Amino acid sequence: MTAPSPVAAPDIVLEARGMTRRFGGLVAVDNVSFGVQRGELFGLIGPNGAGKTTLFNLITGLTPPSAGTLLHRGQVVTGLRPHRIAARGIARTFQNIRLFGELSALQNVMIAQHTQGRAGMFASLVAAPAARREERDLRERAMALLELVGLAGRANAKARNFAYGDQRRLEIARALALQPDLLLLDEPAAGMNPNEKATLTDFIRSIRAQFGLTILLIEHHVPLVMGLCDRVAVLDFGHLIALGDPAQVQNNPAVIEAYLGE
Amino acid sequence: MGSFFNTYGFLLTSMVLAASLALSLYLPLMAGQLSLASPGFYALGGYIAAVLSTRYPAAGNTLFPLWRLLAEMLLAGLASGVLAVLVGVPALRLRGIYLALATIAFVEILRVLSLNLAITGGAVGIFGIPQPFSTQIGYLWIAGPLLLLSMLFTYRLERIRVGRAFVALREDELAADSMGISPTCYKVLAFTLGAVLAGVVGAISAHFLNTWNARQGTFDASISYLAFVLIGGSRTFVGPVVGGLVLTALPELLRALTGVSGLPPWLGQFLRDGRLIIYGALIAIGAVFFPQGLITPDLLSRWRKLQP
Amino acid sequence: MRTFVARTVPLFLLLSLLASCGAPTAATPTTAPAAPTNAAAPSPAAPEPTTATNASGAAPATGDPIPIGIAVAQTSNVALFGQEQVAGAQVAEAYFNQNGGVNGRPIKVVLQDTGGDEAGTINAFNALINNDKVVAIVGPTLSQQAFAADPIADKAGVPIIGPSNTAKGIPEIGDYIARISAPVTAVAPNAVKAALEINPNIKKVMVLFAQNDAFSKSETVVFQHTVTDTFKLDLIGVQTFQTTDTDFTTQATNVLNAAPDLVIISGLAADSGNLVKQLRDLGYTGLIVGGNGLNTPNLFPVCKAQCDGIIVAQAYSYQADTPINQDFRAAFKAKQNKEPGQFSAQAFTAVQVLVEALTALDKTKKLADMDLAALRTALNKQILSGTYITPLGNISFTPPGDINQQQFYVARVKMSADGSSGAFEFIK
Amino acid sequence: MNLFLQQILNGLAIGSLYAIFALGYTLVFSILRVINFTHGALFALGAYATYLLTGSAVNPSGVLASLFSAFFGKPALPLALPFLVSLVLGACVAGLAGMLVERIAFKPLRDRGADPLLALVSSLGVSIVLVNLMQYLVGTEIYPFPDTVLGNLPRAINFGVPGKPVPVRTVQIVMFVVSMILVVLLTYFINATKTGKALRAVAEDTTTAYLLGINTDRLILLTFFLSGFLGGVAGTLVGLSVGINGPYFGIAYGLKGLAVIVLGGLGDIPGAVVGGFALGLAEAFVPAHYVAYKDAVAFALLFIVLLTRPQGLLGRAAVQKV
Repeated sequence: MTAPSPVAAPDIVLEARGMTRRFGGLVAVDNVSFGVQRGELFGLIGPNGAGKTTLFNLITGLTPPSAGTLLHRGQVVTGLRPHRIAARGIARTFQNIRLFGELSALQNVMIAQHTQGRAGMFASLVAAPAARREERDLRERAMALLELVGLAGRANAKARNFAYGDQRRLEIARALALQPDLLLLDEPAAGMNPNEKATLTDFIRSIRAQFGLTILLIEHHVPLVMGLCDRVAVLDFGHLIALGDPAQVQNNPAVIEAYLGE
Repeated sequence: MGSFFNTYGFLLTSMVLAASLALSLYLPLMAGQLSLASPGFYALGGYIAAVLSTRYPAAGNTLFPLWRLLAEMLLAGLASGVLAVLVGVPALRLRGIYLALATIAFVEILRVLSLNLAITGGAVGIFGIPQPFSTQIGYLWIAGPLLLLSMLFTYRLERIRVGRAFVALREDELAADSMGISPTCYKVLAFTLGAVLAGVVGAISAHFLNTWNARQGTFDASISYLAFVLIGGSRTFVGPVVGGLVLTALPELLRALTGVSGLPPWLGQFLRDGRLIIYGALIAIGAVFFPQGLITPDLLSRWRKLQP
Repeated sequence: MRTFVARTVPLFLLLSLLASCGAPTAATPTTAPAAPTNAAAPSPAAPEPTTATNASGAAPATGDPIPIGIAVAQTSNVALFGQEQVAGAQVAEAYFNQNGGVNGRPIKVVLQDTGGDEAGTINAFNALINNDKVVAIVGPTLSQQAFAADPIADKAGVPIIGPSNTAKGIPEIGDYIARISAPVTAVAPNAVKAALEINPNIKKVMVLFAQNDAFSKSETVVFQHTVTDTFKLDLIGVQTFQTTDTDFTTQATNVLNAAPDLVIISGLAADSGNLVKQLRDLGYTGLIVGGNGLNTPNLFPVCKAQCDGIIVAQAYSYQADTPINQDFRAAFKAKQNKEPGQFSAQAFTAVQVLVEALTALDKTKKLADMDLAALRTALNKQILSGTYITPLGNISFTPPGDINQQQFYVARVKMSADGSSGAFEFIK
Repeated sequence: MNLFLQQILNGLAIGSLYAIFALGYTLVFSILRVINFTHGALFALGAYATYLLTGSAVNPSGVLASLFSAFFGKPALPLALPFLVSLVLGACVAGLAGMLVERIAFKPLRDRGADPLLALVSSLGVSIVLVNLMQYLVGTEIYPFPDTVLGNLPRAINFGVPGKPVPVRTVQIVMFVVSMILVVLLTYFINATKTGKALRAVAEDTTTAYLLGINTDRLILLTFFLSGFLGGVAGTLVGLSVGINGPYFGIAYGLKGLAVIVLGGLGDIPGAVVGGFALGLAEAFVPAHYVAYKDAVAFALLFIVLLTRPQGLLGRAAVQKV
């Protein structure tokens, strides 16, 4: 386990120091520390209930930590409300897809462009030229994102009517609309067949390159993580039991035990 | 036609005002906030107009100047807006039915206050409120544009960034929060917009009703406005408008029906004595058979497709 | 598609119903048979009658009833009073028609429910004025409703007689507004005097009033002045309650702790009755004076045997031995199986004033020869200039339209031993 | 000290009433998570039913008087049941009406999976129907229960020492005792009987209860019966104390009942009792000078409790799932 470095290195996008979260008597995340390098594809694995999603919630501010410090690009972000964290450029998807179901795919994406809007409410209401231009730009960018995930043809369909895999892709498009520097993907491959998983792997690599992203990824499917990620962290019962490149982690006895013991 | 407007001028204007009040409830609901506070702001706006226009009556025996009515509406809107922010910031941490109950409490507290304060005229209230129009239908010149503007406002709102933020909060507050939308900020904004509209309508209503007292803006009103929104349809701004218009007209429609010639006497008798029984039954039936409300977005889009 | 139809058809039905409400002016209301047809066209609000219809050409046949509007609360929680008013007005309709109506022409009371709110009252007034084409309106029940609707009738030039609007400023709303409900402040000193005659040793007085009732609020001021200024008694406390209250333990406890010799209550029947009951239950034995709001038989079922002995200030007493009151009382008892209360008497009186004014007017100029607007204006003048011998006593109107009432009464409640029946007994 | 004791006793008496009124309210909420607006109307209905069953006469302003006169020759039912029997039967009438309300206003919405909020509106509609129907039938006059109901009991009982009386009206003691008996019975029913446990299971989680083979639909009906029954008893007790003051007299309690169930935590049964007493006591301690603001106490309390402890005075904070 890596000891927390005293000062965050400039190329570390996200750093967790001693993150801890207790629910009643249960410690869901226990003193977890790690750093994610710029441009890295960082995997987070572990058995069910290991605290992976809780860790995501801690990073995105949905759950306040019981203890620990979180740094984003060298600045402390612990205790910030989720929308503040999102505005800093940390975007996420959800394990149990949380799209705005009654709204169209396009609306879903445009909502996530919220922080990019500059036009005032009044200017937008009366459709002042600048506001209209901005609205058109946002719409075009949103359409481009839908194009990217292959949903441009169904931009006006209701999100809840999408197939499962399409909903996952729409969520990624929505997260990208935030123009993040750090993207958190919570089990993006869940429910996909091997073919789709392969496509997804390529897709994740390509968006990392295209948008210069750092990606933090929770995945149940270990081979996918091992093939995709630069480094992998393993959580078990809230503890960080291993951290390193995929080959190292794969041979770590503690990890093997955690998975076999499941 | 003149006779029609004499008889129904008041009703037409009340329908329009009711539709605006329904919109004032719809605005916070757009952001997913079930607030029943509108009657409180409505009462506040009315008191502001009533106090100002009776304490400082217009010179001469002429109509109350229109610019003063507009100034009162502005002031009522401002005051309601400020109060809404003060109440909204703590109250909007509550969700769903809890928020509804807190806003009901707010309305009731305002009611008891207005019953006891000297400036609000206690139980009798304020009367002899000056008239800016010579007929009741004349109020449509101010209520009509207000409703149209509010509708236009809401229509545009649904298509801009702020409105999208509201809708996102309604659909999934957590996800919206994670997309950079501040729940507190936009909930309070939606709540305040509704409050401002209710306050403005109150200012008109005080003149329109000639009198204002603590019985305006009560719990009953809260529930009526909710019925306007839910029976009309809470998914598009057209719904509350239709709901407000229809449900306000309904009791008077039933009254008019008792006067239709050729009805068997027993039916006429029941229509008269049982007017409210029928009204209540229609509300229950409306809720049960139109659970999405009379007007739904799907219905609207189908209508749009029917257009050539 | 089917759901679309299922949804749209009822919607259109509703909308077409709504649209059809645009036409009811054309229909003749069954409740208000044939309004004078010559008055149908001109807008009553118009300052001068138009010539759309010829007055003599379409004169109503003799025997066509003259419509008189009754706009009181038949629903909502105000209906407790409104129901009594409807009963009084209906007794008046039958009674005066039996006695020749308006020079042989019957009257017809047209009921429109105001509900308990202001908007409902305005709607009821509008329906009566424009659809039912009444010559005058008796109503509404509450002062707050009067403040909302009376200006509209005034503008339309329709005479209004307020049967129970006691708040300050009602007759001043306009020329067409009159009332027959006196602010019975004149009677308050008499009631206190009556109490002092029963018990000359009264020193300490406690006053309670319904703080959300306009009338009680003004009445209690008179009571308090009477106590401190007229009779130089010791006012040891003033307490408030609400007409909607049912639990008066707090007030009763305070009364018991202060131990007054006399308690004066201004409120309405239900709340005051319970207040008396709870005072008595908890052991208050002194005298009780009640304001005019307690002058109704509705008080009896609330405090039952414990109502016994309350001294009540009355604007109306069913024991008044004028012939018209005896007739009214008999007719009312025959129909309602109980003694008439003040609300019923006031509604009766309002109709009586209209019938007598119409009769007087008809003698100078045939009603049938006037169009509705002119009739209403002439009727209003006639109402204000006449004097009337009514169940309320001899009354007339001040120029603004307030009532001049000579007779007030003070009565003492007498209950049967089991509390099942009661009566107001004259003191003076 | 005497005043303090007096205020405590006053608060307990009125609080017990708030408590049983609120119990019926909160029962429905605990199962369906909706507020039943007809509760105030059922309250009045129970009182009227009891009144009629005792064989008392109705006034001619309602149509019931002429109907009864036509059939029975007098404006009353041809019965003269003892008060206690009438109380129970009257409450059953309110309970049955409650079941009808569930079938008309709640079940159709549930079956369609409609927004639970809509139940507010549908039950509001039914409540308007009920109240106006009662007015149509019996008019708006005040109906008293005969004084003989309490037998030879004194009108008030003294809790103080001689010379320093602390009187409490006997009616209020009866109200307190009956309410407490009902609370105990209900608590026993819910905690110790099989049906009661099933009820609790449904309250915890409808779906799980359904999977466990519990007949949810029948339990919901039962809940509405119990709720109406409690409302009916409360209505009769209030009628006994202050007379049945028109069909609208339950509505005011309906609003205060809302405050009570929030104080206690929505859907929390012991909480409703605690909330009722808390409100009763708070109102009793309003200084005489500020009695005009008494009605605001309930809502000020409600506002404060909601903002500080939205889970109610007794409840535990729920953890939101992400």
